[in-house]
Amino acid sequence: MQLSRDDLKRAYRRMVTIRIFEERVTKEFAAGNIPGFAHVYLGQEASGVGVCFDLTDEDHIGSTHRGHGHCIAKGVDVRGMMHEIMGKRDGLCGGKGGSMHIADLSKGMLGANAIVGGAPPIAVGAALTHKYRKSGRVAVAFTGDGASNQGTVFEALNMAVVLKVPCIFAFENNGYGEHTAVSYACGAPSMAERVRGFGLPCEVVDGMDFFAVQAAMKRALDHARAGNGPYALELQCKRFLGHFIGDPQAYRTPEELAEARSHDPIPKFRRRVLEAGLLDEADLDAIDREVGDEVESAVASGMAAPSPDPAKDLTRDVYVKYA
Amino acid sequence: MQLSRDDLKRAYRRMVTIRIFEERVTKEFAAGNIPGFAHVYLGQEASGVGVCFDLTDEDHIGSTHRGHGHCIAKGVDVRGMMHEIMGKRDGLCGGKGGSMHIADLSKGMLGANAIVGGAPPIAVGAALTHKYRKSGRVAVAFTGDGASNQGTVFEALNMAVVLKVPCIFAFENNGYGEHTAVSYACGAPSMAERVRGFGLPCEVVDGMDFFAVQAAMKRALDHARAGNGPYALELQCKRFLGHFIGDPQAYRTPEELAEARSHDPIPKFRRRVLEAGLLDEADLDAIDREVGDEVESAVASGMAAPSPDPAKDLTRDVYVKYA
Amino acid sequence: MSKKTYLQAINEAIKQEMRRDPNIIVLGEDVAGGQGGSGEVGGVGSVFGQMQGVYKEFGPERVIDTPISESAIVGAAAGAALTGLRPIAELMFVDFVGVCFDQIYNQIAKFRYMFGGKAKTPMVLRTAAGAGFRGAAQHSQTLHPLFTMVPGLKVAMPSNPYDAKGLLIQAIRDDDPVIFIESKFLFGMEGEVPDEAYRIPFGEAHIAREGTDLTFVAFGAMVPRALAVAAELAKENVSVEVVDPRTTSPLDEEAILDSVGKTGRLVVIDESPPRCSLAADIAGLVADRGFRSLRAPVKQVTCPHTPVPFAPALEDEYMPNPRRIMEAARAVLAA
Amino acid sequence: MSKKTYLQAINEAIKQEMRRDPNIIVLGEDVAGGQGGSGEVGGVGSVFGQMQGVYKEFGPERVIDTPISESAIVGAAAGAALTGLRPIAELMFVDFVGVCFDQIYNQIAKFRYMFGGKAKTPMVLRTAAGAGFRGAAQHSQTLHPLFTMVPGLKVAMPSNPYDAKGLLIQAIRDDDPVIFIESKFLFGMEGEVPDEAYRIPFGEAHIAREGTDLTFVAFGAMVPRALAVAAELAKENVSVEVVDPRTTSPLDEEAILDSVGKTGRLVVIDESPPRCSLAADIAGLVADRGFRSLRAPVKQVTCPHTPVPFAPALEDEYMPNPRRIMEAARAVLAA
Ligand SMILES: Cc1ncc(C[n+]2csc(CCOP(=O)(O)OP(=O)(O)O)c2C)c(N)n1
Ligand SMILES: Cc1ncc(C[n+]2csc(CCOP(=O)(O)OP(=O)(O)O)c2C)c(N)n1
Ligand SMILES: [Mg+2]
Ligand SMILES: [Mg+2]
Repeated sequence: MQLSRDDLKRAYRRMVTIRIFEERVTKEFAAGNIPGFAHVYLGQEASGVGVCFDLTDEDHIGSTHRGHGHCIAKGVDVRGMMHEIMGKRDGLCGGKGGSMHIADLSKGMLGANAIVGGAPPIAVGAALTHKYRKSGRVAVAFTGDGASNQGTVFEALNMAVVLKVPCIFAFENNGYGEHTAVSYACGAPSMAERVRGFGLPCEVVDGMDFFAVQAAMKRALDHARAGNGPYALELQCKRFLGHFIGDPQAYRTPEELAEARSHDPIPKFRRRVLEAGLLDEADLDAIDREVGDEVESAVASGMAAPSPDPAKDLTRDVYVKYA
Repeated sequence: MQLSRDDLKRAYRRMVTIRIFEERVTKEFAAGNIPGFAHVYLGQEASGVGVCFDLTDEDHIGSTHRGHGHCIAKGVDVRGMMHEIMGKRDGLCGGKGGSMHIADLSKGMLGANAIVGGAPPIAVGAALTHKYRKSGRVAVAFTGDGASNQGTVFEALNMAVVLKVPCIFAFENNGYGEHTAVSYACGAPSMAERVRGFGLPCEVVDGMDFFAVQAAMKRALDHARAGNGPYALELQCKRFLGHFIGDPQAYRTPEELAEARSHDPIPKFRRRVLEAGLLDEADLDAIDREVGDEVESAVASGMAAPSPDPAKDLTRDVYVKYA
Repeated sequence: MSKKTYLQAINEAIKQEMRRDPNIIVLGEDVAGGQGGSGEVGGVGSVFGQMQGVYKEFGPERVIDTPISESAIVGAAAGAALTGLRPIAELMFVDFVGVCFDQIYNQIAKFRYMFGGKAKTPMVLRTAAGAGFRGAAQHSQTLHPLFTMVPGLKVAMPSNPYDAKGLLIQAIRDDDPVIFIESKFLFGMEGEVPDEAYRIPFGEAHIAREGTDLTFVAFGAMVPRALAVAAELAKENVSVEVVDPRTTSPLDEEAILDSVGKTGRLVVIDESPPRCSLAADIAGLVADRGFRSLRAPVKQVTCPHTPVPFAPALEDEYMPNPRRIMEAARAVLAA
Repeated sequence: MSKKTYLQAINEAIKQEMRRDPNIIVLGEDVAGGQGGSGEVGGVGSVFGQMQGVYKEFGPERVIDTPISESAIVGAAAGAALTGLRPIAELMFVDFVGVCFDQIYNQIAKFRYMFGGKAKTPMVLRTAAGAGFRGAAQHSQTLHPLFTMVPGLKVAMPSNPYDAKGLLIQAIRDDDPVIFIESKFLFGMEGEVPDEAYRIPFGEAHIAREGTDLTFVAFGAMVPRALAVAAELAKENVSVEVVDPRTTSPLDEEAILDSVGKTGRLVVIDESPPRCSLAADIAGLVADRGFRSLRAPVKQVTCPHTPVPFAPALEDEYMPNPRRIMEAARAVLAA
């Protein structure tokens, strides 16, 4: 199915939002304006945006420690995100979650998860709700190549097949789990082959190409929504930066890093839509500018925003009601 | 390679020892002489004995809650076992372990394990010792069909492949995990196919046929000892009784239970060696009698043996030294 | 009102609540039983029978057997709860918590706080606990301190059939994740249990016996033992108050402090190893806020710092038993 | 003897022990780093640098990078230990214990007892713990009560570079499984550390400061905070004794009781949520065996019953800080 101009603009906007947001996070982190750790999604924009493109707010995603891109792809507001990442009181999670726990249930985003392999079982549960309710909706479990070796992920795969729930496993293979390559940590000939062994289809997809991801995800959605159970994608991506901001990455040669950049999904998307005459430069540049302004203003408001107040905020919201 | 008469007698003796031991456990349990739970190995004799047949005391096995058969197959003394299962002070574990924690490290038996999926990671560790020491020995992880869905088992498979350790995964598929069939609980087309997805060979073997198991295990040993890393077997077995002693098994039809019995590995072994003229009735009957006496005497001595003494035994052996 | 066992009380609570609210689903290993087998499906109803008949009444969409994958069980319940259902997950024995603990303490317990109060996770994790069945080291633990220490969880430990039903209904209707610990030792205990649904609020202790000379605080299977020793001591004209907090989190601190305020003497009876136990927790509470009323050292009757042994002779001495409770009581009374 | 950081002390202990005993191997995630990559292998040396240079000196047979599979990491160490090696396994952050807790509490901790004293499991599980780094709810926990409560484990929590080296060498040479908890907060702390190998026995407290009016018991990263408050109080002529038990299991009960016997007043400072905490454990101990010496309520300074919050303003108040310790001290002194 051909994407409309609006669709294409939306896709581009989301990818660019991730790009600009993450570049800005990197900068603000270095400047000391973002506390803690941050794992940015630079380079993987096409993957998250392609996977989430045809989802609604009623579809769910479970995310990872590298969750900013998934949030933006799912339509979460960048201002609330930036405030959260900065630890501010009006951040999406009141400043209590931060980068690794960013969530927006109103958008079907069930949270970043700082435990590697933590989210897939939870996504299976969300998919179970959809099956039980016959909602026609799905849940997506984002999982990294490193995380794919965690027992919880394998359990989730099998459980999803056994319960035949509409869960889509989006394995984002960016080549590394922290500082160890997938070729070392995954003993199987390929991640996809290992997944298929569990009894569900798994497509290998160029995760640097929005169109390839979106199309594969369409097939996944059709499969899941038709009641055929789970589906998986191995999205082959490149991690542009280190595992966390500041990782010196001596384990990757400069050549490898340069090669990774040569697959940049954003120029690739631009070239494709321009060559096909689907959008013009002006459209795209306008989006770049608008997003730039949006992120700029999120940073500015984030910097000015008040922190939570220990006296009021520290002990609230542990329980709905503790009695 | 042809098995010698002595080999065949040893194989038969071990299978019959398991059979008579477990039948006696069932009886003593019903009589109230064995406390707690007991999961007997009746019907699976060929599997455990075939897997352990070519192992030495320096090779290790990690077992399951259904561990009596593995112990006997590995050459553990039935008197010590019976005393342990009865909770007696001179049992193999001083009466502290019981049926589900029976162990004999001097025989390379690293323990039954009452946590489903508990042993495979440990077996990988024993295999790591062998690799590190270049001992030429292996470790075997016994795992049930139900247990094969536990995350720890998948992690162990991948870890064994990545570390290329001489670990042999003996998946005993007896059709059920407690009261749920493998056809329901394992979402994959087959257990073996799922295992292969991890990047190691996995043979499907008739677990009711000693000769098939022993031959497959030989191939596994050759593979592992040659430094080629782990190997797996899916041993297709039948569980003659319920999950635990006393399980009414309404979930299995009488026809299914009868069909299971028709695969009894012991008559099958007898027929095979008699028809081929490898052993004669007298040899086999003598073994039956000897084993019967051995088990009888283990029960008698177990019944008479003293219990541990709380004053002396309750708090000892938690640590080598607690300071 | 009629006599029911602890097991029946649990079963009744589940059935009544499932009739009331279609958002309740049940999942776990063999909660139905027989899936994929050649015979009957649904005839097991959990290994101790807590789910007897539940599958037959509510069917496979609401009573879901799972593979042996506890992390996926708890995670699936968590995800279902986050998205609008009210799952009751079963962890067959509490001893198995180690293979799914992350989903419990890092996930369900923390969602609400991490997400700034915007999530809720209304789920119950039911599990069976306790020694006395010769289940040995991996099938006999209690482990309630493990849950009690985790902010974000609530923990119920019913000590009798009436409480079992009322606390379970509260757990099911509660909007927070609740760990519901069933005592294997008490499944057969009988008591009066109303036929209709009722709930017992969390954080409200039950004064199982009133007294003036000495306070016993006990939980779950230890409550009947505490009551038995209290009855013994009554024969010697020692008046023991037995406080059963019923939930360990929230804990009814006031009830404990009030009782000690009256008696000045405290023995805590806790079936768990001693270190960082609930016994220590309560002793610590009283050593602070009840210090002025204390007239004697606070004694804790716990299991020893050892795994649970298999041999009956050892296990009987491992659990807090009447003799050990009596010894502690006498020591405190003598002080 | 020379000045070294806490991090260097840990690194030195590992290297020296590995030179001494070829049975020692190391395994964990990125303990070497770079495996399978296009660049350098072994340049990471654990995320906080504890294993810097270890791979380069000892190579891939002894320094083993693993997939992200913590149950398999701990299990592999357990199996290797049972069969004659002395593995040092790394759990990158203690917060990840939930995905491998079974292997810890049901397996390594119980082998010896379950097997009737016939097994030993000489392994160390090293892990980094504690708040203060804006790591939020799943990267900032302490969780030492979780290990302390488990019979069969030993638990060390060094509070300074000297202890870090000496306790780690003891842990490595110990025949029982040891959980070695490194404080993220202290990695950069400097102190005098002998160049040669030495060991600090387990279960022997260090009296970090002598005093007569009030006892502080503190662990790990809380010891420097306790000392700072003690120094403040000294200015007011209040003499505080600071007891650092160094290992939580075994616990040097006598040192704590002796100190309270002298001072009659106790504040326990524990970086963990309050319920079933080590603070409660020690308060409970003293409420029993130290009751006669107590002249004031026992105060516990802990984190609140909440997950660890991300925002710096919240996290700073979450941890036991000097202000809260001082308040508790004053309350106890006034009583
Ligand atoms: C259970 C657990 N183990 C280890 C970690 C530490 N850790 C955080 S991210 C990460 C690597 C994850 O790699 P991958 O899944 O490939 O995701 P990526 O970072 O490449 O997006 C590790 C090991 C963790 N957070 N949780
Ligand atoms: C972690 C864990 N979950 C559940 C159980 C309860 N349990 C004991 S045996 C068993 C079934 C195991 O089935 P399988 O692996 O096929 O072995 P089998 O009994 O057939 O030999 C279950 C669920 C357990 N002991 N540990
Ligand atoms: Mg990755
Ligand atoms: Mg089975």
